[in-house]
Amino acid sequence: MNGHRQRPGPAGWAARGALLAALAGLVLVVPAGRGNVEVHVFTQAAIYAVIGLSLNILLGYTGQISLGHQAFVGIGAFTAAYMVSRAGQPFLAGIVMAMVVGGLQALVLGVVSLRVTGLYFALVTLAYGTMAEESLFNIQSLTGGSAGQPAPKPAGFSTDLRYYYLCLAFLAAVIWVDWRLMRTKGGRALLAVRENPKVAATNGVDVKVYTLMAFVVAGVFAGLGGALLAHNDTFVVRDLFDFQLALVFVIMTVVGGLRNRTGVVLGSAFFSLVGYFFDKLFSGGLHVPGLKVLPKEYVPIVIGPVLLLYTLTRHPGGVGQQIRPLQRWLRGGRFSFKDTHERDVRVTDARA
Amino acid sequence: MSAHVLAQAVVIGVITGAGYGLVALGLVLVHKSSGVFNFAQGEFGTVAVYTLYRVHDRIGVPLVPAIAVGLVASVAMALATERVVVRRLFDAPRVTLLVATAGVALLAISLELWLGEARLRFIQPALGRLDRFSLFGVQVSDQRILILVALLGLAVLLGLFFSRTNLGLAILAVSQEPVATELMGISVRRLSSFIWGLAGLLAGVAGMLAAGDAKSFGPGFMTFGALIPGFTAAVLGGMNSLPGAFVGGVVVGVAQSLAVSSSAFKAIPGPGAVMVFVLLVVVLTLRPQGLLGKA
Amino acid sequence: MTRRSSRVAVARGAAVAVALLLAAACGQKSDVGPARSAAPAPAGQDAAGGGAAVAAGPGGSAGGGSDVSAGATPGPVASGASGGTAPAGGSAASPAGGGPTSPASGAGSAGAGRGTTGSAAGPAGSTAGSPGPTGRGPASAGGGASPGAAAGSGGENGGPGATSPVPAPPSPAAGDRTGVTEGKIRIGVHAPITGAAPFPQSAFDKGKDVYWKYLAEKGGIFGRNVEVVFRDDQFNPSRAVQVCREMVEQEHVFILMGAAGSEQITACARYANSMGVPYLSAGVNEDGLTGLSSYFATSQSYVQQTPVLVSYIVNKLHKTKIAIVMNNTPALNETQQSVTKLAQAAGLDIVRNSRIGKNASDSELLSEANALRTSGAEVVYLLTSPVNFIKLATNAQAQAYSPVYLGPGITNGLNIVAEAGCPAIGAAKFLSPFPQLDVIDKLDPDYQKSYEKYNGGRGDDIGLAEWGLSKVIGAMLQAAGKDLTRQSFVNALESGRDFTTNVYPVVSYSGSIRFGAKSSHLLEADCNSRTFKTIAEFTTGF
Amino acid sequence: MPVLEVERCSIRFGGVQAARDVNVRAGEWEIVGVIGPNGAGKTTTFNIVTGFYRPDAGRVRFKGRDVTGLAVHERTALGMGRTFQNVGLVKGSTVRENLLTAQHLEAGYSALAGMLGLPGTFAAERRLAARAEALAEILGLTELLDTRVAGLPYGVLKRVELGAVLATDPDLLLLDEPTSGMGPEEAHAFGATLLDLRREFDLTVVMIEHHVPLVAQVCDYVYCLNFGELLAEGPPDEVRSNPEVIRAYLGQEADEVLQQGTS
Repeated sequence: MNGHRQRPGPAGWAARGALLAALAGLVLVVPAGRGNVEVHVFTQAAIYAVIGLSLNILLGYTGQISLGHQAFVGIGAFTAAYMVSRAGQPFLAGIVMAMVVGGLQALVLGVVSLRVTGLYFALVTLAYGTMAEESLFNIQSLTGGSAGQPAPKPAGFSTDLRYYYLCLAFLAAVIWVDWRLMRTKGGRALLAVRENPKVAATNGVDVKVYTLMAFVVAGVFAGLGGALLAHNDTFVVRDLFDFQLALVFVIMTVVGGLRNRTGVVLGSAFFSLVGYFFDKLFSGGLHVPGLKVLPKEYVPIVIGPVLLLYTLTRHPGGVGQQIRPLQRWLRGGRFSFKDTHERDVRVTDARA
Repeated sequence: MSAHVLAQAVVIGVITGAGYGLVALGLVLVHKSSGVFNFAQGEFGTVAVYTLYRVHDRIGVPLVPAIAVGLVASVAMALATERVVVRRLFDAPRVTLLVATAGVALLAISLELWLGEARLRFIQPALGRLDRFSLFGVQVSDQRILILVALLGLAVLLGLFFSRTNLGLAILAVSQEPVATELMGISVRRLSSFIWGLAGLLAGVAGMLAAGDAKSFGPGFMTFGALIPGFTAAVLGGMNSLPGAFVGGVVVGVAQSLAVSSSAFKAIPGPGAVMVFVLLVVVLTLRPQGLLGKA
Repeated sequence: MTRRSSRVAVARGAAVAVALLLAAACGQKSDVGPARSAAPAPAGQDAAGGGAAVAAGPGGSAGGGSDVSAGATPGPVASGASGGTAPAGGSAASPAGGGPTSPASGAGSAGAGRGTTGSAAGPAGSTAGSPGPTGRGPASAGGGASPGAAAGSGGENGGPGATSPVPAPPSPAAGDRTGVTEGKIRIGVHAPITGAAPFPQSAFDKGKDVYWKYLAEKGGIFGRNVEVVFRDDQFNPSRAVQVCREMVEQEHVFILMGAAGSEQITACARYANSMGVPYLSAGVNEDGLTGLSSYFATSQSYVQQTPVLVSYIVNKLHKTKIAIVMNNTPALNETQQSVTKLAQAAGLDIVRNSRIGKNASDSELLSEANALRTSGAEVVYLLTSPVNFIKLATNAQAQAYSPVYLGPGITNGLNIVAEAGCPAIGAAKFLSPFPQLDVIDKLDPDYQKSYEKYNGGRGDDIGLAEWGLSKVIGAMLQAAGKDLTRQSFVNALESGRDFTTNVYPVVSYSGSIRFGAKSSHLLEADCNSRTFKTIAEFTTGF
Repeated sequence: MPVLEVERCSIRFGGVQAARDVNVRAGEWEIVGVIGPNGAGKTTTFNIVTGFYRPDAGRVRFKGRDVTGLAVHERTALGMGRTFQNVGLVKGSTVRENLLTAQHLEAGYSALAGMLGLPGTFAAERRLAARAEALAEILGLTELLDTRVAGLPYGVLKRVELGAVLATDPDLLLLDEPTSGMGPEEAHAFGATLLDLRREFDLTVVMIEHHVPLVAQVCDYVYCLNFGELLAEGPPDEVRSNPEVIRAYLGQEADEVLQQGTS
């Protein structure tokens, strides 16, 4: 930010404080007043945010597209479920193992990405996701097959509300890591690699290693997200992790705004909540005259693509770019739209 | 596995694979002309089938005109995609376009889920008795014979189109040398529309044949069932050769059905998907120019 | 892009997300309208307002949601590898206070009492925890109150419930009265209308209320009419748990019913049990359901149906070579074993014994068809989803292979299966809890009459299935008496009396017997009419 | 002991022999010029030196160590710094970010420690930031620190790139046409800067350069390549008056060279 700008007066700070407090209230206090079923949905929003940030590392920072992210998440979910209900391990062990396994499988895919880049790599991830869905998640001894695997909530967090706060804590941790990553050498290296591997290398960046690192981090986040998802539903089944989900993940990240933490979090939360609020607004589905009722399950995949295409063609920066004025204002800057129309943000892969 | 099962697998593989080949053709055409990986290719087909079903079963239009309407629908969707999405993102990175077309596909699927019912629909075979013919001791339904014939016919027609007609040659030209073609006085833009339309048509035919073969269809069945094999087929063909794509389709189809019917894979669930994934990765890593594509 | 449009974009980008969250905060549609179209700054102020309103939330302001649900100690059933959900405290937020949550659920309802946790009546009405496995508990006063969610752990009580618009007089008797008011009984049904089981939703919707309307005209159940809440479980167990949760914790249904799908039924039954909600379903697997104190099967389980079918193969079909094909889910292992055992005992030759995935691909089903053909099985004992069955049969027939298909089932005997599967399925035979349309007029003339009356046109078999199930439930509710509570309902069932409907088999339960159906109907596909015909009513064997 | 020794390096792409038996030596503190008409193999030689190309034959020694087998980033770690003909910067980032990115190896903490936000890393980042600003100061980029690189004029980009390379703390600076796009006097000014920088960061410099006057001004030794082969080497004046060289330049730059020769 440019150093020389006049600071807002006390009133200004008060207003900013009020807004922040209100937002904090929305996130922390509101769910406390809601029923379990609704808290369950809010929890899912927090978890989606984790997943969104995971995908953002690939799609945004390294420009590697992943159309198989449902596999990343699913593997985490099933690992956690297996650890808890088959191996009889405690919740935390399940989480850790989910992150480890998530990271490892991402590493393998990363190795492939070193040879196969751009559009072709997108194909590989697509096939990978489907393979996981059709085959991996059907191995009964591991996933319980079509009957699925139970994943009870951890002791001490057995109510939806407490579990919600637990997930918020995990989200906070992920945000912290993502923030520090981009403020230190690792993140800078990733951006350089994404834009111009040659330059990155001349700057002393080991392109291979950092690409793999990005995959591992993304995999670890996704694994965590999956594990949390499993325990939130207390039950995990393969049917959950289909191609649509993968696309929803991509959409929520892109619409949220690549390389924009806040945007991605908002976008992810939005797409996990939209069906639910839609249901609240028009209870029992949208009655379009002449058409069938639109059930809430389908809302995200109906409006998702529309928002996606709108974002890609009109606002490549996504939500994140549009709320920059607000963020700048909150940081004490002026409220101006100067950079809400830059089109430099793109779903891009330098090697595509 | 027994000789019978083997023969069976091969025959089935060839038929389903030819279907993949059609999808692959569309993918390659589009990729050659505009460098786009079109993830909506499969959905063009599904839309054609849904339209056909609605017009034929609901409104009661006889089959042949209904089929025509269905194909028109898929072509229209393809053209719309080209106009509304692809042109707007013309200078955007190709991956952006990929995501965009994926968005188009998802939109189509969600509309199918919403407007048509979410469940699988079963359709009666167009032909009555099912088991008249026998290839290598394998019973093959009239339906499948019909499909095989249709596919071969289509392949031949396409071959002629691209080797004999000016338009066909122009398309090949534009895919090799856009600028040169422009100089030759052929409008690349108009060609682009035409190519997308053609891709839509191919997808439509592929969708109808696939639905006829499985005797059932549901929302997004082409995307979930044929898109990935189609891409794999295209990659086998090096993403640039039309015959290569078609042959690649057959290869994928046979490989898939062998994997499914061979007892070796019994332990693994979903052997078909595994086979496709392995095939794709192996080809891309070991022979990126494709098995049949020129280096 | 112009500065102006970017401003619009900001409104869209920032405000929508914030505004939607506000909708949650205030639970009012009206709050969303302005906030949505507002520029971010005002939206921010709204947020502040929302935040303020929320601060009062837990206190139970009429606007915000009311009762805070604290932790419930995971019951033995829920915490284990049980497939059930952990009994998350209480039965959800006030449907009344948070109007938009579920407008329909304005009906007063009482929270469930946890055996140990005494439930303290809040000023506005009740609070209560989720019942333990026994589902017994002291009554909470004021049927008019929204169910509070009381903590299991430490037994701290939730905040006072918000008053509901429809007050109901407090009832004298002890018991859990959720979903029951003077005029109404709310029951929840889940069934797959999307996914691998092809049920046309339209048919479901048409049929679900016919019997209850019919009953209402005859005075209802002690003056109460039954309202059915329906949810689609998408043939997915996880989804089933979610929708059952919604029905229990948001819609506050009195009891739950599962129409079909063993995995969905098992998953949901376990959840219902953890919440002490009585759960009834057509008979499926026993494994995973036995021992659930709130579960009752309204028809014979798959295992119970085995001897009937085996005796049919031996004495009626006179075939010896059979193949067993079942969906590949652990819940059906017991069925597979029982069939294998009985078949061998009856001297049948099991030439193939295979399981296929619920989402098996076409080519997998094709190769299964081949394997069956090569195995030379004359009879295929089949227990799969209708989709898999039809595809399997079609592929088999394309191989000029047409064995006799038969098996237990609820969904495979439906006419839509014959419609889609004929001619491939041949004269397939399936046991069913309900008869087919060809005999219903003889067994229960009221069905078609009523269907005609409330929907117009002839009733279909899906409607008939719903009619039959509703009739059983109706009889049970009747038996529970005027003072209807979950406890009195369960007591009535466990009393061991017979429930006779002439549609569903006669059924009776006891404390230990939960699979209490005595017989089933045998249906046979008739591919000329593309329908199923009833070839044996209320059969117990051949 | 020479800092850089390129010994008889050859590489061919398909039918084209891009470099044959090229020898280049650069002693400590030397500024060595590499000249030659376009397509003479100058940049190819740079790519061999920095590791983007593996030579089919020949060796590359850096500070006496054989680095022929090493990857680009490893050579950077040893102290090679290189600029590109078409500016090698992260265009999407600001000048400051570029200067930070270039200090990748100077960070003094692991990427993992960085993303976990371990205590030490914050101090380290402050250090890097300070160094970035110092460099900006030297190159007169302070005002531009927070502007995105993408928009900046070519000349400035060249300066930023130079700053980035210096940020990697190199011992050997390989400059690929540092003055392209500059006018004569700018070029001359650059020459002065270069001499200052050499003193300040005690550098050895190898630069590909077309501006013969600049070469004459700063270079201690000059290599002239043509068609991938070494045509002549020696002190600037010697090479400049070498008839072979003049012939090589005939056509495109000959007249230019000649009149400069007479001036």
